[in-house]
Amino acid sequence: MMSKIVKTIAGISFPFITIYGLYVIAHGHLTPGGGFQGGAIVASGLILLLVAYGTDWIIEKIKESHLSILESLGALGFIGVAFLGLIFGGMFFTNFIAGTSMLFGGIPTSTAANINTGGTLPLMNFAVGLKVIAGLFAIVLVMAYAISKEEGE
Amino acid sequence: MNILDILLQQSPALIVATPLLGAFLTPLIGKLGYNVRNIFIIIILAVTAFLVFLLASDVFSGNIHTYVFGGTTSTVLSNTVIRILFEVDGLSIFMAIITVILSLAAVIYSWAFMREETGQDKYYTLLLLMTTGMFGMVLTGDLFNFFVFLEITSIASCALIAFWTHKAKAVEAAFNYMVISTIGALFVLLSIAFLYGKYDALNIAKLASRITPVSFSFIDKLSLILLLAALTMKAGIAPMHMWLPDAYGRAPASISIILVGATQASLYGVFRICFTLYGNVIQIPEVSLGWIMVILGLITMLIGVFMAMIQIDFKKLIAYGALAELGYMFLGVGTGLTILSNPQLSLASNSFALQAMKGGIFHIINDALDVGLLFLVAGAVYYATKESSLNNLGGIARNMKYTTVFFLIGLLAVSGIPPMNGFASKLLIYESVYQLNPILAIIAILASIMLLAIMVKVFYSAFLGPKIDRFQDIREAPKSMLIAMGILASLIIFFGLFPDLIVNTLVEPAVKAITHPTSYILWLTGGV
Amino acid sequence: MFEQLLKTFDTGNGYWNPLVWGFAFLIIFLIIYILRGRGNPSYKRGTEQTKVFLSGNPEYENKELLHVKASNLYWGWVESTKWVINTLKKMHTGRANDYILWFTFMIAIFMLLLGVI
Amino acid sequence: MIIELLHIIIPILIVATSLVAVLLRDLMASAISLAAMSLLLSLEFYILQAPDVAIAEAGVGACLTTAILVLAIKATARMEEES
Repeated sequence: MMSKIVKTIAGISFPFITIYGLYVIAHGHLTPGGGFQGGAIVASGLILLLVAYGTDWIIEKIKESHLSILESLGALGFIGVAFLGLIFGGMFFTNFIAGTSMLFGGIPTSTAANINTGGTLPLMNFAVGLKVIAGLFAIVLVMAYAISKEEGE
Repeated sequence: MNILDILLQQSPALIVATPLLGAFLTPLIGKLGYNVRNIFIIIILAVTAFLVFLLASDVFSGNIHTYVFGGTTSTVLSNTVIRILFEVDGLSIFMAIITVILSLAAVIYSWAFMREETGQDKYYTLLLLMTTGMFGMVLTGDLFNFFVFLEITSIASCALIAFWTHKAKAVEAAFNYMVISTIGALFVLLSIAFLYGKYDALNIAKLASRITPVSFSFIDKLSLILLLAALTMKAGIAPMHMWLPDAYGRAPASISIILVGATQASLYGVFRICFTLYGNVIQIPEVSLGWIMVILGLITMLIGVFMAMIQIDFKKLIAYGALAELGYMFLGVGTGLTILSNPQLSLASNSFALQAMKGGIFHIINDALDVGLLFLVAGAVYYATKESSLNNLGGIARNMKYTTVFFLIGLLAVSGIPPMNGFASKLLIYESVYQLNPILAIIAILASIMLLAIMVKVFYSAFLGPKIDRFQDIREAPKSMLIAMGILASLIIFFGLFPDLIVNTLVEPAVKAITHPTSYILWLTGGV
Repeated sequence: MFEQLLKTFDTGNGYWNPLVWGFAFLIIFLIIYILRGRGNPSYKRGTEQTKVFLSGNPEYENKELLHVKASNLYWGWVESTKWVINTLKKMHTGRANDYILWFTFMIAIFMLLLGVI
Repeated sequence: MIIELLHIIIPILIVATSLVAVLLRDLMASAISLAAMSLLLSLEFYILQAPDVAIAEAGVGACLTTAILVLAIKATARMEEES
């Protein structure tokens, strides 16, 4: 448990960190960064909350088992998109959306950074982002929980 | 186009993707119950096995199967390879067959062996991830991709070695394994960076075609050294083997057997680098690594048997035995490399070089089966008696009849006694190595005799002897464990009785694949 | 198919066929059986003949003590190769630092052999 | 000009912070020094025109690793005991 100053600052900066991380994930196919980097940033924000508000407070809000399900879903999304490429495009990992009229169907050009491009890449970035957020946060959460339990005994 | 053709065309990707999908589905399926999850995992691996054998039937008919990830377009654009490629030749598929046999046996074995444990969802997820990594390592045609899969295998196996976290020694072994695999992988990455910087390619075939005697320089030597040192450390070749007995001995038995496959995948990396990546420059005197391999093999063998002699921990003893077995593979393949890289010798004595290579490669699969069986037996004994020290065991043959028979089969196989499979490959190695230098063959035979003595010691002290009160009412291992051991034992006997069939169908394509690197290289550029 | 299975395994200099081996075993068993049949028939179960003989000492009550423990097996061998085994034991320190030291050592050896330094 | 200067200063600072991390006997201070090193390293990646790696290094190296190290140190003693 930290002082009130730390709590307030953490509370104020948390939304900004999260928004920035989500921005990095969503623009992964256009700008530097992507699923992993953005996920790490979002997880950093969550860990800031964990450090500021204490483990018990976080444990009430979110369970480790939920996180591991989220992590599985992220990984499944990634491999699922790859399998969809096999079904629709003929080869594993084929970018079957690019060049069609579907969401994200456009092809990125060098002049305009249109987010509605990239085919399956944004989808894979989302999946990786979800997995990284859940995975990295789960690691720290489990560690913090184990340590706080040890101290309690 | 019927479904089999499509499956065959897609099989290299599916072999890697199916266990990966299974790994990520396991935590979700695990909510449905114990039996559902285990059946699901066995089905996943059975599908993978089917795909492996489908691909094998194609590769063994003489093709090199390539697979382009992400598209059907031509991959060679203005002399640069784009996209990730899987390139499957005889040796790759040979290793994939070993992997699939070992992982199937391990999963069937785990059904009963791991029944009491907690955290099984994670156990199976990691197990499947490790299998994925091993498949990726052996099937990939891209050097960087090889590194990625090497890391996947290392991380998953590190977590699995420490699976029994309440045992301090298991955690210590896992920590040591983590240290050496991180450093090894970093050196692999460094040398890949060197090669990429110089030749501007990551594809193994493309790199191999660019590494020629003309272009060969300091950087190539340096990256060869780093790759070789890192991969031999990961393969557990002496004197960088110290992590291996700890890791094998402290992990759960079902993991030890897959670890055997993981070290062999690193061994595959060594062979791939010496024979294919540097295949064009094999006759430059400084690169002829044959004698280094032979001597390392001998050292590994001797250290393995001497250290096994004084072990009293059941699994650690077998781990040292496995180390000695690794030496035989290095000896056989090293002999082949020595002769192939010698321009004066290669014409006259090519046939016995090929025999030595056959022996070395054949011994890979034999070692996987023999050592795997012994580890499973050790696990079964531990499961029944909760005792791992040989000093406290005795007389368990009275209660565990099938396990004893399986141990006897493993004993004979590992020490190269006919009619088990170990005999066939060791015979090939002895005879061809004798042509190179008789002393090598003598040392190899001596090491084999010592292995027999060591295994007899285990058999005597653990299985024979008078009844011990504490083990009065131990029971035979559960059915699933017996089935897993039975699969390996029957394969051992089958390989031993019909070695000619196995050598002709399985081993010869693998040997052809690495002794003719040009076919691997030319396939990519469309020259074949 | 069946012929393929029973083909002789040719290793360049020698050959091996499980059938030959089985045949040899059969003959050996026959010889053993004949020799056994010519043995002394005075062997009787449950008499002094089948008792364990421990240099004249009485047999242990506790059967467990009759079993030679694993660390006592091959005592002579271990004793006579002590110098090798002790050196090897000293090598296996079990510390990650030493493992990496060996790794660097091997890199140095490779560098020497390949002529880098 | 400034970039060249940064190319000289930042590596020196990286080496200095890692040396501090090794030499300090207070584990917590050591961990914070490592975090500083990661931050500087990500800056160096950025001026070497690898923004992708820089973001990853800043997120994982400077934040997550430090958090994990701090949590681990919390469970042990801060100073190495003289034995």
